[in-house]
Amino acid sequence: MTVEFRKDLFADERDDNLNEIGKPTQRQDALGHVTGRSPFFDDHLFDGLLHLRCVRSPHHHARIRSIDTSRAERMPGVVRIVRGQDVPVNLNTLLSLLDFGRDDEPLLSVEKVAYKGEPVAAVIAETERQARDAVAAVRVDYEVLPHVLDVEEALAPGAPVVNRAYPNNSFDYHDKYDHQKLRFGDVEAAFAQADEVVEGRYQMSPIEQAPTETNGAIAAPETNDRFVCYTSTQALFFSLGTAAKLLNVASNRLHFIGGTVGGGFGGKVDSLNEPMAILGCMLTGRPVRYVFDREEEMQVGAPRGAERWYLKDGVMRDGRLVARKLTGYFDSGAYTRLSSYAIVKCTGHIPGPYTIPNVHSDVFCVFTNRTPATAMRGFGVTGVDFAIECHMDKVARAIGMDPVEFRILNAYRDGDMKAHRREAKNCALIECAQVAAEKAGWPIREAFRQMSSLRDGGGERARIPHTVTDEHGRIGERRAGGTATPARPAAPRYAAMPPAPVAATPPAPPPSVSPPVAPPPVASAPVPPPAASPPAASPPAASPPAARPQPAPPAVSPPSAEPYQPSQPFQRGVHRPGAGRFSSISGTRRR
Amino acid sequence: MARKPLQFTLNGSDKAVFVEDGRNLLDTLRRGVGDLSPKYGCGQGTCGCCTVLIDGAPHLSCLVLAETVEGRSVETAAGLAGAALHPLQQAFMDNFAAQCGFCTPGMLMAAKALLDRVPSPSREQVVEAIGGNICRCTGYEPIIDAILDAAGRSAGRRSA
Amino acid sequence: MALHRGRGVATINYPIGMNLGGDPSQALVHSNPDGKFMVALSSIDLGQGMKSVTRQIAAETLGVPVQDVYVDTADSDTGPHCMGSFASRGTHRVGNAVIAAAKEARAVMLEAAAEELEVNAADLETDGQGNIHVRGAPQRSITTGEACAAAQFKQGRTVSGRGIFLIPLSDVDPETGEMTPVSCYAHAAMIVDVEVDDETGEVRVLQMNSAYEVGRALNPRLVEQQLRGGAWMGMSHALYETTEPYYPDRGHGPVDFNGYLMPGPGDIAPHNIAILERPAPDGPYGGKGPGEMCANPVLPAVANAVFDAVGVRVDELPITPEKVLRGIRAQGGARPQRAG
Amino acid sequence: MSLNVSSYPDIAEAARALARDRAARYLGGGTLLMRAVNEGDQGFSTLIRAPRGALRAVRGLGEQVEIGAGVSMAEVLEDRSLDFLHEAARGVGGPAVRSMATVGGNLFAPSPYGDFATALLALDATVARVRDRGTPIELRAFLAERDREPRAIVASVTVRRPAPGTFRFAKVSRVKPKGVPVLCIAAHLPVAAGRIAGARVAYGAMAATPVRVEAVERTLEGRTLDEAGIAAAVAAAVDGLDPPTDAIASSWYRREVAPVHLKRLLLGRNG
Repeated sequence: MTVEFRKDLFADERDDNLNEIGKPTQRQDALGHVTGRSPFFDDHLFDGLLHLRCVRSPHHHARIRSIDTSRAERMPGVVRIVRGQDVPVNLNTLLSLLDFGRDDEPLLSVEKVAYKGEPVAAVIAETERQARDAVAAVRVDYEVLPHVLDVEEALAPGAPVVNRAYPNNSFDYHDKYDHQKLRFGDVEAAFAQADEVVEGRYQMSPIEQAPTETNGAIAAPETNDRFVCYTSTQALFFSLGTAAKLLNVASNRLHFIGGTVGGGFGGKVDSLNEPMAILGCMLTGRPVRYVFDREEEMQVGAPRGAERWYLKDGVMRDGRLVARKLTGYFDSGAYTRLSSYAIVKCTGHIPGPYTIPNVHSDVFCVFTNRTPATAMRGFGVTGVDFAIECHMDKVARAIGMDPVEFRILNAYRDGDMKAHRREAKNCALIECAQVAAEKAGWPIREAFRQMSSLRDGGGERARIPHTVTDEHGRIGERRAGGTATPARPAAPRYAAMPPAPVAATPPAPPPSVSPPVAPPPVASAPVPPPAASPPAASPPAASPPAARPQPAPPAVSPPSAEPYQPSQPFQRGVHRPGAGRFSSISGTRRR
Repeated sequence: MARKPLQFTLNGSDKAVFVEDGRNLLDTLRRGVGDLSPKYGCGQGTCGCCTVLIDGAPHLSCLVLAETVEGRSVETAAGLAGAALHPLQQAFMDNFAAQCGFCTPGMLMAAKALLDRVPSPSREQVVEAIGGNICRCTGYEPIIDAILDAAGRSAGRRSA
Repeated sequence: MALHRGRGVATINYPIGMNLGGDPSQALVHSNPDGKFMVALSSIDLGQGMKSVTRQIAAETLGVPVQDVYVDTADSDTGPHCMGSFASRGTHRVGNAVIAAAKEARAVMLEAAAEELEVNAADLETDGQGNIHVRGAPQRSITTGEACAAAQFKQGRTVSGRGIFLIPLSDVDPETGEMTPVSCYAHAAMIVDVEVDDETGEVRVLQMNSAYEVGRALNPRLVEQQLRGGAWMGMSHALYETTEPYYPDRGHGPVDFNGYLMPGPGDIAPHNIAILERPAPDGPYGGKGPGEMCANPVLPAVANAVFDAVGVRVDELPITPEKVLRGIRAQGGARPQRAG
Repeated sequence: MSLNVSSYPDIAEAARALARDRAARYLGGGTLLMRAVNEGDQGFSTLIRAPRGALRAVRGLGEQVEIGAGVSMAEVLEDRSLDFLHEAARGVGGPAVRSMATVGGNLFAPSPYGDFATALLALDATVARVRDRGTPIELRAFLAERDREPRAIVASVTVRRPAPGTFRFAKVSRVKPKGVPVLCIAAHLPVAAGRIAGARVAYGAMAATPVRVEAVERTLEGRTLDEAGIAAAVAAAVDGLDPPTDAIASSWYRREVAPVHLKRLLLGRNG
């Protein structure tokens, strides 16, 4: 067990003589931790504290015919039964704070349940035991519905509809597609010219964040008609805004206190406990505690969702990756939570830390009848990195190249163009590979020990290849600065769209021309840079940003009655004008 | 609901409290007498966050029926420090063995149970002693180092 | 029975912060009349060290000793808005907000000192030990406490500052995926050695050798905590963890820490870490955020090491003994990929 | 159902009270029952307590040793006369669980738990229940009816004291040092004139309760502990068994590796 600081690397980019930065200062919270006095949310005592427990679905998918709470209401210690009808705004999606996606999830379900463990009612009682006893006495009459648990089955025609807000069991991207696209160059042409093409399928399992402290909140009436909420949240204003929206109260009537949390790892963003505890507090006028037990934390609390990946790489015998194509399915479970955003982050990460001239990906956010997925350490990236790095190993072996040298050869460098069309800066992958190999005694050849993130990037590698058009030539239209009007005139998001170094208007060179598959030249790699590229008709890659055309907003697609077809333009997206970002922070209904 | 009076010693001082039937020791310590240092991590006996010493032996307070500690001595992390920190507490700080800090009180008590019995444990004995305590942050290594470090300091003190 | 050793590598990068931007964080800094500072945040410390790293950032920027600063996290009445502690955004986003707030407070403190010393504030500098003196003339000096007291009681100035850090929200092109994701990336390379039992499929991690590039290590011990614990979690994800052992079948899901498997203190492997620091141009003092990326390279590195050991590709996580054993059976025995 | 706790002056009265009330459970070490209480188990409404003192004795009876049901795993580990059971006792939880978990309680532990009961099974244990005034029954019979009649109070367990080196125990678990078993194996292998005579082999986590595996025992009879001698036993390792699938391992995996671990145990190559 050793830790060494390689101060010799990138030394000229650092001033190592600061007063406090870089010092091994003791943690501000260490003394509280070792004396057991750090104030976690549950370390606040209230007289007359009530305890809330939820009645949960035993089925993957079912319609709620009726809920009989009469016996539970009469049980000792029971103060209040809470139903979906008691929730002022009983429909939300976590990312409505970013105006991302449609409200699709109730706090307490009223009509149907879409996963095992979904809450349909809550009991508030004097003791936790009494709450558990009363929960056991609630009778729910369910009509069991067919369910779907596999992402690809969920996308097949005729699959049960999991989430009514998304009738195809897939999130709508840009109100237009049922997946997020990434298109860079022409992977098919590159595969045709590659020496080897390697394919693979990868499956990431659902993973529990498993903080030792479970999710929970305690809410209590405060003076001046306000409510204080002690919470385990990882995102105080996220939870405050979500509670304000669901409960339809002004945000400044809520006083959230947290900040000392027993681990989160992404599992404490969903803000399920806070609104429920505050609602209980509103309904009873007393302090209410709503804490997941460990079983709830593991099976009802949202995990990192499963992901399925299909990868296809084209590679030359000298080790240069020339194309990478990915299709990904994120298992979002029954509701959206954060998977939809994870996919955008994932798309910005593809194809991993490598410079590949042709990249193509379609990533789907799929709804299935399982526990909704949420964030976890490595959000949106852990799964695809597992797929990419296992695949890198297979590709290296397929061409008989050392896996470390293979990675160094293809690593992105300062000045390279990434698939999302932004220049790579501040790179350090090559140096990490070199140092790790050195530590492990993994021999790599001198040429690869000499490579650097700071050298041999940019130039040809900074070029944006001509990108093949999708169905209906949509990209071509856009490049032509077409006449399409914004799909979302009111949306402020396009205003933030920076000048984009996208390929310019001229028609594509014929597929026979080499540029689409031009591999990234690497000075120390035994390959000459591709001759005579870019061709006359190719994009003015090096032109200054000012010269680059603004992309027009996406075209509005004509409605279509076609049945569901993956990677066909998505026709059923609903446009919701006037939804201001962060509007839910004010706690007012957005629609 | 039936309630029973309960008297026991907590970190050396007498406590008297009423507990309802079925109440476990963890709840009684936290909500009954206000010692918040033992933590609820599972209520199943699988995480160790609620570890306390009863008559010197490590117990999971979530699995102890409160009334069974009548007249007995209970020690928690809140009672570890006197005028100065306990060597274990100091070693946990010096070795950066706490991150979120939620498992720390239970870890400290599991470690104290070991050092009270085996002042100079082997690494294997330390691993065994914290085998029932889950830590999600540290990867355990700094905790093991801290306990061995604390044992070393105590040994130093004894020989001095 | 035979034990086979194998070695696998993975290299990764990791985007810092919510990747489309639009995720602001604010900070407020103010001093007591004796020059002791408070930083008010609504950001969360989940163990990653938010309170501690922002404390060092504030002290560095203010030019005072770290013990003159305390950070209060997460009271919505006093801490200004922050998106939260996720997506490795804490150090980067909140750190930058704290720098902005601390700069503003420092400027007022120096103006107050300048008035007391009857010099131009631009000629003053701090020594980081609680003193403010005229550049080049250390004897013309005033303590930060005296300066803040003068500001409060004589000059009627508030030694305080407000800070916000916001990367504007980026659009995403529906067709090409063109976007402006994040402003900086952390990097890592991981080499894992394993031993595989070809009769039981059991995999034991023997050692990990890694290099992590974290921008600037603002506090080396906190960085070490993240990397050590994170790599352990990566090993756990690779070999043990799942809420659905027979996914997509929902059956047999664990409900406690006995059924939800994670490596115990008896399963940990030596991990030799090298930390590289290439400062992020827009990071606080170059800091990035090591918290999330540290687990990622371990998963594929373990999978690749298992293949190297016995020639079995387990492309579905977690890599359980059962999956390894089924693979060995399917190919009629272990097929070590390297001699020895 | 709200919960009541009734305390009785002695174990016999507690047993009578338990027999009277189907909704009552006897509280021993608490590691199983208190978890059920915490989780709001609606299957019982009364906890019955009695002083454990009478149940905490360990008495040597010549070839046999009687262990009180109230003896904790920690107490087993501190008792040199029970050294042959130390490895099995160490397999139960962590130190905190071991200072609570009792010998009697382990007999009720559902699969995959019950390492200690597995060891007892291979030692021809008999179980004395309070209510039958100490008339012991075989542990196998006790386990067979356990889940139908969970309300017995066990007074003590009596086992053969194995000759030095004739008792072996192996626990296979994924998490160390504390882990739920994929399976565990206990083997008592008395040797007469260099040949195994009266072999006893039991598995834990290979069925709903710990089980003896006669097929293995028969094939070991009269054999020697070497590759050739144990081949037939290994071949019969899982005859007639249908192991459970749970979060730890699948039935398939348990069947596949049981013979491997049995072989290693018999050849002394485990751990």
